[in-house]
Amino acid sequence: MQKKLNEFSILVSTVNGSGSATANNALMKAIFKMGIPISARNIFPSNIQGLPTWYSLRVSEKRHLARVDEFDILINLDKVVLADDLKKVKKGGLVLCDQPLAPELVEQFHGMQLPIQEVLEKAESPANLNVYLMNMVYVGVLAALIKIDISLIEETINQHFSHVEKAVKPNMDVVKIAYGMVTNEMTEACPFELEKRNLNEGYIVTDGNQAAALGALFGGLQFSAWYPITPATELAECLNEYNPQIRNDPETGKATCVIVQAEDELAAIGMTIGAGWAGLRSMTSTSGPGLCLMAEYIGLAYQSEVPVVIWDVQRVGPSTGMPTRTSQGDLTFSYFLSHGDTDYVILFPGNVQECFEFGWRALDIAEHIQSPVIVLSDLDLGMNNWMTPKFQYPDLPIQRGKILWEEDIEQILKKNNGKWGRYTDLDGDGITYRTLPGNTNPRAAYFARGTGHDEFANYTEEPDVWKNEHDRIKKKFKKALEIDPHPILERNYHGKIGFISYGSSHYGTEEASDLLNAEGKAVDYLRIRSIPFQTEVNEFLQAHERVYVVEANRDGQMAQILMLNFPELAGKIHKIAYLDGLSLTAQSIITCFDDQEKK
Amino acid sequence: MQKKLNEFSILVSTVNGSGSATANNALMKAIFKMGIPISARNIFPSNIQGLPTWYSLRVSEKRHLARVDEFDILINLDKVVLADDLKKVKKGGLVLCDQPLAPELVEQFHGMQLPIQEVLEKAESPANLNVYLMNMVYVGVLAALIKIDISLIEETINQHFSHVEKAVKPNMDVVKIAYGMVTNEMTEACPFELEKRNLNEGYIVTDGNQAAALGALFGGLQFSAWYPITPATELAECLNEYNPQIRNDPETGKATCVIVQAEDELAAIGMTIGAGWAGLRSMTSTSGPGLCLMAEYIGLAYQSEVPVVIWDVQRVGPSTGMPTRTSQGDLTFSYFLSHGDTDYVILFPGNVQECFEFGWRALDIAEHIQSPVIVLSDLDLGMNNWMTPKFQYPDLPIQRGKILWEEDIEQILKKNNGKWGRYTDLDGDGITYRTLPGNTNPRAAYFARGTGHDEFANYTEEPDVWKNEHDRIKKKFKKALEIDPHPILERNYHGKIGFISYGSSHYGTEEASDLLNAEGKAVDYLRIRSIPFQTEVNEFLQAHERVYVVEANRDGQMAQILMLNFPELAGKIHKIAYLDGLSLTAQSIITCFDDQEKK
Amino acid sequence: MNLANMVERTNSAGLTRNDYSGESSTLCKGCGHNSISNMIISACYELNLRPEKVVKFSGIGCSSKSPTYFLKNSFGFNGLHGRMPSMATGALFADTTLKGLGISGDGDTANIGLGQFKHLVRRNMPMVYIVENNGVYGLTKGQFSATADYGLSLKRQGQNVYLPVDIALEALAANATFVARSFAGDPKQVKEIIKAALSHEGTAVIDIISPCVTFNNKENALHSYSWGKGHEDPLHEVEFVPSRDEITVEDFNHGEMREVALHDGSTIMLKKVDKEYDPTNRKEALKILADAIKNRWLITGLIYVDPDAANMLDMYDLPETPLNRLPVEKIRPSKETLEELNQKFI
Amino acid sequence: MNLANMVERTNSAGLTRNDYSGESSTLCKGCGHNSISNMIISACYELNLRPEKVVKFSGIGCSSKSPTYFLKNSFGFNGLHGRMPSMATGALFADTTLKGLGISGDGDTANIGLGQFKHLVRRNMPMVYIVENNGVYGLTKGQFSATADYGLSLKRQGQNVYLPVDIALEALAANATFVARSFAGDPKQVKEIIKAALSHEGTAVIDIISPCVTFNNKENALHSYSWGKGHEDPLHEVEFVPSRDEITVEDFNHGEMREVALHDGSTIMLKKVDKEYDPTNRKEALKILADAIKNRWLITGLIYVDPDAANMLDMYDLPETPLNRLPVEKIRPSKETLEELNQKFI
Ligand SMILES: Cc1ncc(C[n+]2csc(CCOP(=O)(O)OP(=O)(O)O)c2C)c(N)n1
Ligand SMILES: Cc1ncc(C[n+]2csc(CCOP(=O)(O)OP(=O)(O)O)c2C)c(N)n1
Ligand code: SF4
Ligand code: SF4
Ligand SMILES: [Mg+2]
Ligand SMILES: [Mg+2]
Repeated sequence: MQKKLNEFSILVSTVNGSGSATANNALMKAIFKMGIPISARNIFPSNIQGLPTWYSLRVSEKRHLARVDEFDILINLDKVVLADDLKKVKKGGLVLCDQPLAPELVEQFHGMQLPIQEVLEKAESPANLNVYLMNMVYVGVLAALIKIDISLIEETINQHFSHVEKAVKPNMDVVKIAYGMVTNEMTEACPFELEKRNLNEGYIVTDGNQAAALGALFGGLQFSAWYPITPATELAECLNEYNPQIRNDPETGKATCVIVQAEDELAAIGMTIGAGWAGLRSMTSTSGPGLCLMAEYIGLAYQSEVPVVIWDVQRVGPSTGMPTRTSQGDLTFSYFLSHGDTDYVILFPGNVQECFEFGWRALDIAEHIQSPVIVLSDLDLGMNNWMTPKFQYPDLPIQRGKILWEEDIEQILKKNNGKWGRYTDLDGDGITYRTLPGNTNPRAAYFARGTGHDEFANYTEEPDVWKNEHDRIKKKFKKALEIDPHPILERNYHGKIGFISYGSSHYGTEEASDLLNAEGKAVDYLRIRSIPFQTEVNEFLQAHERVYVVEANRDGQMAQILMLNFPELAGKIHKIAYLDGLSLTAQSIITCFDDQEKK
Repeated sequence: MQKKLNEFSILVSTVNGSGSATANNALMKAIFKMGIPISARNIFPSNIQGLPTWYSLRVSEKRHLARVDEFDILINLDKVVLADDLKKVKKGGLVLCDQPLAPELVEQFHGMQLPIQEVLEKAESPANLNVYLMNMVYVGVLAALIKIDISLIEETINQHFSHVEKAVKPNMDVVKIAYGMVTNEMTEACPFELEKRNLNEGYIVTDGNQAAALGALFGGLQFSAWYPITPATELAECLNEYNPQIRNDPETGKATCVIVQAEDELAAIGMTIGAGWAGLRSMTSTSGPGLCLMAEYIGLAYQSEVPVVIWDVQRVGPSTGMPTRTSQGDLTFSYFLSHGDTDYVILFPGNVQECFEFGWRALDIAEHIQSPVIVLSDLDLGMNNWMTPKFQYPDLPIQRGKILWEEDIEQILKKNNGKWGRYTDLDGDGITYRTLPGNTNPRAAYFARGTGHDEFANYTEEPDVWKNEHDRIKKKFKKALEIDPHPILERNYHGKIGFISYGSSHYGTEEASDLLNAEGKAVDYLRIRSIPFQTEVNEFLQAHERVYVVEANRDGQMAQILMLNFPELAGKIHKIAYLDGLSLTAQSIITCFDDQEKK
Repeated sequence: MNLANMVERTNSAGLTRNDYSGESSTLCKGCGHNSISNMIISACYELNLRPEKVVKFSGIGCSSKSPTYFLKNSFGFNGLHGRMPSMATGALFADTTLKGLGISGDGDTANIGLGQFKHLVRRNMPMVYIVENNGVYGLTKGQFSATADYGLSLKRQGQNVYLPVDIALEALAANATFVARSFAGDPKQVKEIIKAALSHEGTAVIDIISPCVTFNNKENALHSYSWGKGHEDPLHEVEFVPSRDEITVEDFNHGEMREVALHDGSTIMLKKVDKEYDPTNRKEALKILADAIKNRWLITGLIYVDPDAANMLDMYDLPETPLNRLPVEKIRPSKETLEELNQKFI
Repeated sequence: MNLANMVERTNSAGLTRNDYSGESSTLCKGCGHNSISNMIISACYELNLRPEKVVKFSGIGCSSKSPTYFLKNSFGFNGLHGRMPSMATGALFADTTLKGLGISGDGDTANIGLGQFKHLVRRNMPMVYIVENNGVYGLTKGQFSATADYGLSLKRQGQNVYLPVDIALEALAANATFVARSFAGDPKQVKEIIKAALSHEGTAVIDIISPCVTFNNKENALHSYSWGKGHEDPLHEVEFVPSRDEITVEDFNHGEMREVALHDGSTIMLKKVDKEYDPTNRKEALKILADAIKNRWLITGLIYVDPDAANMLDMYDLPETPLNRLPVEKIRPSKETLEELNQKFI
C-alpha cells in the first residue's frame, strides 16, 4: 500500500460529555499549525452526556475540506459503535482502539490497541482526571504515528488551558508518554503521514457562530434578543462574551450594545423588531423551530419596513427533527415566510469568513432597504471549527440608510415643499426616509403598523393605495442588488454543464467539480451568496446546457426558487438534493450527477 | 338608452353597524327567489360601527357573478362617500340618495332623492327604530323601480325575523309605503328591470364559512379548536351553532363533536393536532396571522403523521394587512409551511358548494394520508352570501384511513410475522397503520414525536433512517391524488391559450374567458382544486402555447408553484396577478391579458 | 380675531390640550376605550409632558387601535396581537429618556398575550401598560376573553364556563412593581393613576374596566357601566403630585393621607376612604385581591407599588447619549481590536 | 429455574414493576428527572394502574424527554417546546377514561409555555402536570430559565438579575384546583403526591425541584440537591389512600391528621409536621406561598386542593363510548338533516 502524505481522513469516536473535545481540538489545531489544510466535524447526539459522538478530521493539501464517509484512520473509544465504525474504514486503514482487533479484521486493517491504562499509570495523574486524560492517550499515539509536531500540540494545549494553567502539565504528560511509547516501539512506518507545509498562512481557526457574532459586533450591532436553541445558541453566547470586551465604549466604559435573553422566539423577534424600528441595528439568531415562531412578526417588519436581521443556523427539520444534525432545509420556508406576498434578502455564507462578513453586511443591507434580512447558516458551518482566512475589517463604513434627524427633516421639507411622509418615495427607488423615536422635530413622529397605510403611515383600506405601496416595496429589492454579495464562480472548467450550490454544500460541490474535471467531465460551479439573484446567476444558467443545483435538503429548495425566478430556463435546472443530517460528500454528489446524466 | 333586463349591477353604500345588512339581504334574497342569478359582496371596514360600508349586487341572467367596478344603480346613504361613489356609476345610471343630485350631475345620471323622512313618518314606526328602518326605504323604492316582487321581499323578511316576529311588520310597512309611493309617482319606466326566470332551481343562498362548518359537521368532525379572527370567525361560530342541533346523538342526546375556543392560535392548532393524533377527526379555522402562529405545530403534524385540517379563510396580508378585504395571498406560505422539507395537500374551494364538499372531504383526505390538509378559502367566498347549488350529501362513506383497533393488530401481526410498528410501510404506498390511545392491545402504544424516529417510533439520528422515512412520507402525496378533487375544465373554446385559476378568482376568470371568446379570442380555462397537481394540469399546460394563471395576489403565487412543479413547461406560464383587496373583475383580467399578449 | 384662540389655555410646556389629541376615534360611540384615551390626553397635558417624549405601543383589538386617538405627535408602533410587550421592550432601549405607553385589551393581554405580559412585568421594563378590560374581544365581535365574567351569557357565544383571569393578580404574581385598577366610568381616578404610572420607573400595570357598549354592556354584567357605577369600591382617593409642585392639595387632609414617594421625586397621595390600605405591602395586596375575587368587589385604586425596585434598564450600563443617536464610530470597534482577535484564533 | 422470575412481585393488576418501566434513560447520571421517572413508575405500580390507561405528554427539554423512560406501554406524544398543554387538551377528549400525565421543564412551562400552562390550569383539564424544575435549560446547556434563582451565577451566563417565577403561585393565580410542590431528593413524598394527583379530577400541578447535576447543582444554589436536602420544609407528611383500601396506615395517628377526600373516593392523608396547614383554603395557600417566596423556604407538600371543582370535560356532555371509538354512523348526520338545512337556505 502506497503511503498517503497530507491527504487522508481520521474518525474519532468517543462518548459525549467525556471531554474528548479538548483532545480532538488539539489534534486539529496542531495539524493546522503544521501548515496543512484540515477540516473537522463533530457529529454529536441531542443529549448532554453518555451517548456516542464522532469527530472526523480530513487533512488535504489539495484543500478538499468536504466531509468524507470513508476513513483512513479510526480511533474508537466507544465499544458500542466499534462494529459500525469499522464499516467506515477503508481497507488497509489504521484502527486504534481500546481493545485488540478481532482476528478476522487483522487482515483488513492495521490495528493497534491504545495503551490507555499503561500510559495513565505511568503519568501518575490524579485518578479523578483519568476519564478526561484518557483521550490524550490517542493524541500522543496518533501524533507519533502520523508525525504531528508534538510542540504544536503543546502550543495548542497551552492556548486551550490558558485560564487553568495547572491543567496543562497532566495533559501534556499523557501525550508525551503515549508519544514516546509508540515512537519507541514502532516497527514499521505508518502508511499515513504528515509533512509540514506553509499553506495556512493568514488563516485562523474558529466556527461560524463565533464568526457571525463577531461580525455583527463589528457591524455596529446594538441590540440582539435571542432564545436558546441548538445549533444557534453559541452565536448569542458569543455575543454575550465579546460584547463587553469589544463594545463597551473605550472612553466611558458604557455599553453600546444590548443583549437580551427573551422568554421565547415570539418575544425575541418582537424585541428585535422593536429595537430595529427605534433605530438600533438589531439581529436575532435562531434555528428552524424558532423561525416558525417568528413568521408573523417578520411579516410585520416587512410590511412596516423595519430593518432587522434574522440569523438562522439550520438544523434538520421539519419539526424538532434532528437538532444536532445539519441541513439546508429552511430555504423555501424563509423565501416565502409569513402570509401574504413578501420578499426578503436572503444571504448564504459559504464559509466561516463569510459568516463574519455577512455578520456586519447583513445589518447594512437591512438598514439600506429597511426590511428583514435572513441569513441562512447551518450547523456544519456554525458549530464546527474551520480554518478560514483571518477576519477582514469591513471595507465599507457602517451604512445606516435613509434616516432623518431633526435638521434633516427641515431640509427634506424645504426641498419638497413641505410634502413628505414616512412612506413617501422621494427618490423613486422605493426606499423612503425614516425617523426614529426621540426625534423632536414636530414632523418626525409617525405611527407604524402592520395594517394598510398611506405614505403618511395613516390607516387606509383604499385599494389603490395598498397596491401602490406594495409595488413600491417590491422595488426596494432591486435596490438591494446594489449592495448584496455577488455569486462566485468557484470553478470555471469551460464546460457545458454547471453546478450551482451555496452555503456549506460548497465544500462537497467544489470537490465534486474538481474530481469530475479530473475524469474529463468539465462541470463549472457557481456559488450563490444572496437572494434576490444577481445577474450572474441568470448568465450562468444561460451559458450552460444543464445546471445541477446541489444542496442539503430533500426537495431541492434552491432549485425550486431558481425555477420560479427563471421560468424560461427552468427546464435546464436539475436537482442534486440529499438530506440525511450530514453535510454532502463529493462522492454522493457525483453519484447523483452521474445517475442523472445517464438518463 | 336601452333597457337593461336581468343584467345589471347595484351599489349600496351605508354606514356599518346601522343595520343595513337586513335591507341588503332582503334585496338579494328576493331577486334570487325571482329565479334570476345574482351575486352580492359586502365591502366593510375593519371596525365595528360608524364607517362607510358598501354592498354590491350583480344580477346576471348569463350567470356572470364576478365583481364589477362600474355600476348601473347607486344607492347612497353615506354622504361622505357620495362623490367617490358617483365615479363608479356608469353614465346614464340611476342614483338614489338622501339628497337631490347636484345640477351638474343630472345630465349624467337618472337621479332620485330617497323619500326617507316622508316614508318613516307615514309608517308611524317607533322613533328609536328609525335608524334601522330607514334602510327599508331604499328596499321599497328599488323594488318599485326595478320590479322586484314585493311578496318575495316579505318572504325574506319573514325568514330573517323568524325569531323576532314582531319586527316584521314595521319593516314591511316601510317597504310597502316606499314601494307604493314610487309606483304611484313614477312617470317613466326605469331603464333597469327584472323579470322572473327559473334559473335558480336547486339553488340555495349561504356563505362559504357556513358551508364549510356544515360540511365539516357532515364530515364527522369531532374536534375543533379555534381563535377568533376575521374573516374566519364565523366558521367556528357556525360550528358552535349547528353542532348541538345536528351532531348531538339523536338517541342519547350526547355530544359527538367538541368545539373549544382556545387562548390563541398556538393553542388552537396544538389542541387540534392533539385531538387528531388521538383519533378525532379534527379541524381548525383561521386566517393568515393565525396560520403564521401555527407553522411549527403543522410541521410537527407532518413529521409525526397526524391527520388534521387547517381551514384558512384568507384576507389581505402580509401582517395585519387589511383584515376585512379578500386575497389569495397565503398560498406559497402554505405550500412551504414550516421549516424543513414538507408537503401538504392544499384544497381550493371555488364556490360555496365546494366549501361544503371540501368541509367533509378534507377530513377524509387528512385521515387517508395521515397528514395536515390545508384548505384555502377567502373572505370573498367565506363572508359573502352566494347562491349555490344545494349542499349534496357526501357521495362516499366516511373514510378513516388505516386505523388499527385491538383485533386488527392481531391480524396485522399474524400477516407479518409479528413485525409491525407505527411507521412500517406494509402496503408500500407510504401510508402506515396507526393506533389510537385507549387501544389496549399490548402492541398498540407508541410514542409520537417531532424528532427523527424509526418505524417503531423510537428516537434515532441514523442518517439512512431519516432519509428513508422522509422518502416514504413523500410517497403519501402520490397516494393523495387518488382521493383529491380533480381540476375542472370550466371553459373549452379549443384555443391555443389557456387560463388557469382557482378559488374565488374563478368568477372573474370565467367571465373573462367568455368575453374574450365573444371577441374572437379563444381562451380555455382550467380551474385547479387541489395540490399536488392532478395530471390534468400537466395536460392542460402541454396542450396550450401560453397559459395565464389568474389569481388575487401580488406575486403570482400559483404561477410560481406551477413553475417549480413543471420546470419543462415553466416558460409557458404567465402571471395575471393583482391584489388590492377586492376580488378580481373580468375587465381587469382582460386588460392584464391583452397587455401581455401585445408584447 | 378668533375668540376660541384667545382663551385656549396652555400648560407649562406651552402646549394646548389639543396638542395632545389624536385622530378622531373610529370606535363605537360610548366605548369605554374612548374615555380612557381622553384621560391619557388630560394626564399628559396636566403633567406638561412633551408628546415627542412619549412612545406609544399596542397590540391588536379595539383597545389597541386607540393609540392613534391621542398624542398624534408621539411616535408609536401598533404591533401584533398579544405581542406588544416584546416590541416595546426592544424599542425602549433605543432612547431611555422616552416614556413608554402601551395600550392593550383583555384578549390581547390575558389570552394570546399572557406570556409576554408576565415576562414584561417580571423584567420590570419601565413603561405604562394599560389593559382596557371589557371581558370580550370587541374587534372580532364579542367572543369571551379570559377575563369574561364566570357565567356571563353573550349572543352567539352561550355561557362562559371558566373563571376569569385577574390581570392585577397576574401582575402581582409576576412581581410587578406598580399595579392599579380603575374604571373608565371614573375618569378622575383613571387620570390620576395614569399620571402616577407615568412617573413610575418600572412596569406600571393599570387594569381599567372599560365597557364594550356593543357586545358586553348588559345591566349587571361585570364589565358594564351600570355594574361598575354601582359597585366601584375605591381603596382610597388618588391624587398625583408631580415632583416640582408643592403638596398643597386643598381637599386633602394630611392626617388621613398616605404618601408614596416615587423615584423621580413625585408623590402619590392616597386619601383613606373606608379602611386603611397600604399599597406598599405585597402580601396585603395579594390578600385584598384574593378577597376581591372571592366577593366580586370592584376595588379600584393603587393596589401595589414598589417605587425603588431595580428595573430592566438598570441591568445595563447604558451611555447618556441615546443608543439610537450614537455615531457610527462608537459602534464599530477598531482595526486593532480585530487584529487582536484574529491572533487569538491562530 | 430462574430465581429472579420466581420472586418478581406483581401488583393487583397482575403487573410487575418492570411492566411500568421505559427505555433506559439517556439523561445525565444523577439528574433529578431520573428519580422522578422512577417515582412515576412506582406510583403507577402501586396504584395498580394499567399502563394503557395512561397517556403521556411532554414539551421539549431534558425533562420532556423523560416520558420515554417510563410506561413504555402507554401512548404518548412529545410535542413542541412550551406547547404540550394544548396538545394534551385536544388529545384527552378522545377517550376520557384515560389519565393524562404531562411532563414539562421550568423553561418549557415558565418561559415559552407560560401562557399555555396558565390556560390549561384555568380550564382545569383533568391531567397531571409535572414541572421538573431545575432553574435552567438543561438540554440547551445551562442558560437561566425564568425560575432561576435571583442572583444565581452560571458559567457563560453571568448572573441572573430577575426574580424567579413561582410555578405554584402561577398555578394558584390561574385558579388551579390541585397545586403541590416537592423535591426530587424526597422520593417518598414525590410518589405519594403523584398518586394523589392521578386521582384528582382536574389539572394537578406538581412543581418538583429536580436538580440539574450538570449545569445547576452548585452547593447552596436553590435548585441543587444540597440546598434542597438542607432546606426542605414539608407542610405535612403526605400519604395517599386509594379508594378501595381501608385507611389503616399504621404510622398515622388520626388525631394529627387532615384527610382530603378526592372525587374518585380516594383520600389524601396529611400528617401535621410543624404547624397546622389547611390545603383546601385558597387564601391560606396564597399566603404561605407569599411567605415562602419572601423567606426562601422550600415548602413541599400539597399546597392547595379543591377536589370538587368542575373541570373542562364537565363542560361537554360527552357519550360513554370514547369519542375516538364512535362508529362513523354516529358522526355523520342523516340525509334528511341535510335536506332540512338546505330548505332553510332557500
Ligand atoms: C394572531 C391573531 N389572531 C387573531 C387576531 C384577531 N383579533 C383581532 S382583535 C382580537 C381580540 C381583541 O380583543 P381585546 O384585546 O379584548 O380588545 P378589544 O377589541 O376588546 O378592545 C382578535 C382575536 C389577530 N389580529 N391576530
Ligand atoms: C421553539 C423552540 N425553541 C427553542 C428550542 C430549544 N430548546 C430545547 S429544550 C430547551 C429548554 C428546556 O429547558 P427546560 O424546560 O427547563 O428543560 P430541562 O432541559 O431543564 O429539563 C430549549 C430552549 C426548541 N426546542 N424549540
Ligand atoms: S366593539 Fe366594543 S370595544 Fe370595540 S369599539 Fe365598540 S364598544 Fe368599544
Ligand atoms: S443536563 Fe441537567 S437536566 Fe439535562 S439530563 Fe443532564 S442533569 Fe438532567
Ligand atoms: Mg376586550
Ligand atoms: Mg429546566
